[in-house]
Amino acid sequence: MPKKSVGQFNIDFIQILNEAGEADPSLLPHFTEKEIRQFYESMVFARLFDEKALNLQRQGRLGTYASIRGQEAVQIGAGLALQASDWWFPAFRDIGISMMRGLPGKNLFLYWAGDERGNAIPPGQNDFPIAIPVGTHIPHAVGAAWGAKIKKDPIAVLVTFGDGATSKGDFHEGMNMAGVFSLPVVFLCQNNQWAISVPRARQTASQTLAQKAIAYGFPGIQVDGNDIFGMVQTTKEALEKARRGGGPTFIEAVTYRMSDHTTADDASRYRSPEEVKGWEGKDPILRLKIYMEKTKIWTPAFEEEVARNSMNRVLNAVTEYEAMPPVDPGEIFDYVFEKPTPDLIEQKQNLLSPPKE
Amino acid sequence: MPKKSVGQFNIDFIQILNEAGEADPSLLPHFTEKEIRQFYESMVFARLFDEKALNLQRQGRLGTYASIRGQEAVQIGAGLALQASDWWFPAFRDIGISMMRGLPGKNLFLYWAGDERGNAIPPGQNDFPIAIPVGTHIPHAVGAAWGAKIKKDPIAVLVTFGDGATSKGDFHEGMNMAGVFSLPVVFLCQNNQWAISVPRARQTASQTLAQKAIAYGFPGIQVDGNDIFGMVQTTKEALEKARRGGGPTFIEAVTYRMSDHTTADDASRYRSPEEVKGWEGKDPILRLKIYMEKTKIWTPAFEEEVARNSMNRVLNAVTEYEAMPPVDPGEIFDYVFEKPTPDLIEQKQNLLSPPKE
Amino acid sequence: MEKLTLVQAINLALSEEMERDPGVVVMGEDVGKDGGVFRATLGLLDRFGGERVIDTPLSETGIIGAAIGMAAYGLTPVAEIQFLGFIYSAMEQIISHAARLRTRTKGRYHCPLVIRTPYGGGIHAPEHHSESSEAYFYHTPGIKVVVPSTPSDARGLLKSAIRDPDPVLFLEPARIYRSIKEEMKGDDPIPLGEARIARSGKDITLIAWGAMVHTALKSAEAVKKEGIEAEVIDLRTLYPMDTGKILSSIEKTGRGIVVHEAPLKGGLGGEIAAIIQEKALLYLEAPVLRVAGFNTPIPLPKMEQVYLPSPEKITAAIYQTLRY
Amino acid sequence: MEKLTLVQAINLALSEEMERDPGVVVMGEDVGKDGGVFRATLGLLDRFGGERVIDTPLSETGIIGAAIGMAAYGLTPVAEIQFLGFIYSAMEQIISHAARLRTRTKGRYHCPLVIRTPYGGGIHAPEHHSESSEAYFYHTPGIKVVVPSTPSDARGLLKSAIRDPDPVLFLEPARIYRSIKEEMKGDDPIPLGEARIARSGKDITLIAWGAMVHTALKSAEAVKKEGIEAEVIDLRTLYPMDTGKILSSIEKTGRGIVVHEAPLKGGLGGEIAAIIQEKALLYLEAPVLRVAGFNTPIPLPKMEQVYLPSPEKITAAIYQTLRY
Ligand SMILES: Cc1ncc(C[n+]2csc(CCOP(=O)(O)OP(=O)(O)O)c2C)c(N)n1
Ligand SMILES: Cc1ncc(C[n+]2csc(CCOP(=O)(O)OP(=O)(O)O)c2C)c(N)n1
Ligand SMILES: [Mg+2]
Ligand SMILES: [Mg+2]
Repeated sequence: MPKKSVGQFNIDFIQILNEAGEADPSLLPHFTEKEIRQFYESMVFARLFDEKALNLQRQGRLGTYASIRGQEAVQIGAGLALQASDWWFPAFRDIGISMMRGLPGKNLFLYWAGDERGNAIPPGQNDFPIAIPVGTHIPHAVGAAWGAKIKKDPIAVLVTFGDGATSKGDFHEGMNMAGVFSLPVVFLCQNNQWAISVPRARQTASQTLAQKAIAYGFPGIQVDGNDIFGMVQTTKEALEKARRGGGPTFIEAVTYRMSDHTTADDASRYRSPEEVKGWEGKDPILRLKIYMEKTKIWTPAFEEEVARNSMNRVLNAVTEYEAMPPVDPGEIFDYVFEKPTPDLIEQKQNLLSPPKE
Repeated sequence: MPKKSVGQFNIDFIQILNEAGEADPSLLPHFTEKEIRQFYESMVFARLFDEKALNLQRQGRLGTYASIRGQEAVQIGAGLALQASDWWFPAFRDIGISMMRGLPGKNLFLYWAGDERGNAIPPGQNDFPIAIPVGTHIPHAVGAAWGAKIKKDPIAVLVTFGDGATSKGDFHEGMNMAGVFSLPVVFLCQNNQWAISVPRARQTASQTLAQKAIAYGFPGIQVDGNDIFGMVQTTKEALEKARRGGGPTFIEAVTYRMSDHTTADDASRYRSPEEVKGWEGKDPILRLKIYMEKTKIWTPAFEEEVARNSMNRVLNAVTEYEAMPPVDPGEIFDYVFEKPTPDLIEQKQNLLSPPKE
Repeated sequence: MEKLTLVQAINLALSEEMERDPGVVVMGEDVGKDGGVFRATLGLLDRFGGERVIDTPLSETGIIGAAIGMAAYGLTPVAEIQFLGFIYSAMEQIISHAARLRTRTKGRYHCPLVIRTPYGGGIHAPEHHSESSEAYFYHTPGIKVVVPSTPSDARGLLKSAIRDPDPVLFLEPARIYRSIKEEMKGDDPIPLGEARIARSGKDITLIAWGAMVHTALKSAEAVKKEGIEAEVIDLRTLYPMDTGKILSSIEKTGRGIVVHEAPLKGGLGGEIAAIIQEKALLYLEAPVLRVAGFNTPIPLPKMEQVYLPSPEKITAAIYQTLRY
Repeated sequence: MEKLTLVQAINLALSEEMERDPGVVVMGEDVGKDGGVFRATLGLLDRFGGERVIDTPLSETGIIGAAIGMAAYGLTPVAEIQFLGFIYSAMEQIISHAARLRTRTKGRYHCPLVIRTPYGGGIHAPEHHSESSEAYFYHTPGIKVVVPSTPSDARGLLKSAIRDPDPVLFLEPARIYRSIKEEMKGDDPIPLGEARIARSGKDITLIAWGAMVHTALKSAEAVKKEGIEAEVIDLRTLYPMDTGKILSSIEKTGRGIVVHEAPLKGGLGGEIAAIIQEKALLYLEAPVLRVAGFNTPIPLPKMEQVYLPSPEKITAAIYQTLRY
């Protein structure tokens, strides 16, 4: 056998709901009308919340903020697919999933206002705080999945990250370990085409990101990330497989960052308005609305109710956020270790009651 | 197009000279008799040198040493494929290539005796010193290739490393950059099945290592690493492609570490004698010898000459090594910076002429 | 000449050095089209092209690792790490390779690499964007560490860093990127390893670098009203350190305070105090004090000003020292 | 009870803790079948099985990163890094995550992770195998740093490290892994943060940790012949540091020398000298000296003894201090 093939691999792309709001009947799972309304409402809420955050930032009521506009289907889809007992490890552009997981909106505002209390995930919510150093949370998710496997907990772990994160060594080392130990973890890459100013094609030469899973010996799949049906379904299947002991899956969700990278960024410096415009037509909310119209699930009254409810929730979160008492400076020392070390006790004391001169 | 294939990939395996010493005529390039004799002689020399090093270590005349036994075809093949103007970035188990590149044997002994002078590559030899932190030299090779591309030097860069190294983030980040910038670099993985006590199957879940290249958008190929013809040919083609501006290639050479990991290791603790025995039949030198016998290139006189010449070279290297004057302790300070900083000058002075008491 | 901010001065130095030496290559995340997230590399892509101003993937290990290879190959890479807090994944490349290449090869190779990175607090940035971990690098043999505190120094020191044949970590105090404007004082490189007396005084020596120089100067102004003349030393280069200037100031004042943003424990304040007591114990009228960050991670913006040294904290330490 | 070497004591502590708590998991390169390259984990795989004694891929970032996730999930991973010189690629995971998880989440999560790793010179090892970079970790908020110098201490301190709810870097002086045998003194954990007086004396205080404790003791024996009584403090825990014991010794002796293998510049000697002069200046009869590695990478075996502190170097520093 002088020259022979020793490996053949294929990468699939899934799209259930296309840009025109048409669903492929051969792939469409049975979603109830109620479920579909929930998809819609959750996406609208995420968008309104996001817009509010941008607004607060402009008014100086919030610090730097990273918008999720355009990525609502990925995030709501993944959020819906997760079960409460699953664990989730977020990147920094993930408020959609955060809110599906039950994180109070106030926490999100606090965090982006530079207040660590925002990272204090409520008890019972199995989520990690946001990872700012890109991709570094991927091994954590792998470790938690490993923990679940060792403890025989029938849960799955989800980790979300961007296209940029796939270039980091942490991605590689985490993916590789997940493969070797066949861990119950789903890697969900939100390929929003940009890592700040670096376009996807400059991030890696691989045709798809999904094919990166081939390097680790487990399945990779590409999904239309603006298709809520495809997102819910693919993520759900992957999580179920993980819970069943079927090992890891890598999902590349093809989507687009409609906004600047963060409020500190100006995307017009590096990308064309045409490109952005092109993606507007692929909007995840719009296409679901068209589908709902076609299938008579959408009504103006429903839209109005969704808008009203969502806005109320958003405004409540703002109120709660702005009603937070200021942080106690002494807290700086309180969570470094379970028991503060002598030097921390001394520094805290000096801060709170400086030695009299 | 609801579900479609967006990527198909294939990984080939190449073997020209099989275990029985038979060459595949459809793949065999034209090698002259002289070339084939050189292949043989170089491999024998590498093996003798390696045996001598192990010997010296046992006698306490050398420090910890990492044997290349079993990997001669990979190393001699790669060494032959390189041109003098190419650059090479070695791992720590690479004395075969080192010697093909012209590194004096004395240097190798010095290095493994714990003397940094062994790392002082002679001027004109475009090779880096050995990388001990596994895989960390891979980005260096990528950077040198990048330098060559920027300077428009028509050279290629080779980097060699083990199967274990493929798990490190440095491998990933280096491979990815090479793909993005289409750099003239060849990644040669010596898959010798073990990373100390960790078997290949435990290192990564991917079926082949070659398929890891798919993640970076450039070709990966698997070669029988004990087949000198296949090694020479594959490496040569990849380097030529790189020199021509064709971008990177990843080569997985399937071979076996016949020895303990290093002289500090005892492989019998973790692998079976049967496994080792099985690989003895695949020996790269043996199979070339059979081929040469069959094709009448081998004669007892040739064998004797090879043995004598090689042993002389080895013994000369030992003599040169043992004749080296001791290192001057002052040198510790001489190469930290081009010009020593004041603290280094002070420390050197204190060492060489300590303040009188 | 027009007045420049610190970040503009860096931009100027980069373009001047790229002009001077075609081997100088700028690389990093978003340094090209975007001109860097702080605009330090603005305009360089247009001027010098994509082969010398390289937008890289998100890959700190890869950036530094590849830069080492480039440097050994004969180029002079100036690699940007977007924030000091993201350099840690490249520590192995820095500690085990960049800083050792010359030593390991007995001089056959060397590594003329500059790593530029914004550092320090006070910019209301998200987590991990306000680190001051200069002590890690000071402790690392084989790399120089430079921190400018004025636009002119930024330009002159960066030029020296780029011309230096060995690796240099060039820390840019993000907090004062735009807060000071200054006319450039000549366009010569400023030698590495020489501290600057930012303010003369006879009563106490304040030793600082980066943004803290300005904090120390404010405190010096404050105590001046009480007739106390504080000398302020701007170290400019942390390694090699200009201990000569530190010691002669201490010999004059008999009192010293080191100010830094990094956590107190294991910060450079300890090193400097140790050097002072070793070489000038008999001159000391009081212990050398350290005004530094707490032994905690730097908090998020809401609390960072509590954490960071302030003129008030320095002033309190001055009085404590004078009353000793 | 049978006498044990330091590495055997570590093995014992690991097995005792794994027995006590089914959540303790040992992971790293070659820790399973091979029992670790120094045999610290010998027999654990057979006894506790492959789910709790895990041979990992060659992946330091992955090992520490996954261990963080496991720890947050409720296990107690004891991760081995094969040599301290290979930990640097995991620095981001350690600095930005392990050490901050509790702070970042206001206590919602914490990270009961132990990182064990052999460190230090004197073992004739290849490049990068003889590092002493404890100062990087001392400077890092949120992680404790422990270094035993005797078999009994190794066992007792490792037990405490494993039971500690926060991350601990446990540095094992490879040079004395097998050179001392000792009967175990009870099987209780030894609290972190408490130094040990390894030898009492009234004339000068030598402060050391790890293998250097024994080097300091040798020097103390040497000067005893001249009637000099040196006190030797074995810090045992570097962070949190037992400054109380250091200061009361200095108040007694008036003289101090810190001994460490790491490069002088930016090493912990500076920190300790700074603390002493700050808190006990008026007791000091002479400057606190530092006997340390040079400001260079530690050389390969042929030269490492020139680089490392020796009894002779310490003795010379003792005389220098006494004659001050
Ligand atoms: C390790 C690291 N390097 C650099 C940065 C600065 N940075 C923040 S986000 C970002 C781009 C991330 O791109 P991607 O992963 O695609 O996520 P996206 O922003 O598109 O959601 C960069 C470079 C960082 N946070 N962490
Ligand atoms: C970063 C790093 N981690 C761990 C080690 C210790 N170590 C030395 S060689 C080795 C295994 C290397 O395996 P592989 O890459 O397959 O090379 P081989 O030894 O088989 O040639 C290990 C774990 C190291 N040198 N560097
Ligand atoms: Mg992105
Ligand atoms: Mg191997």
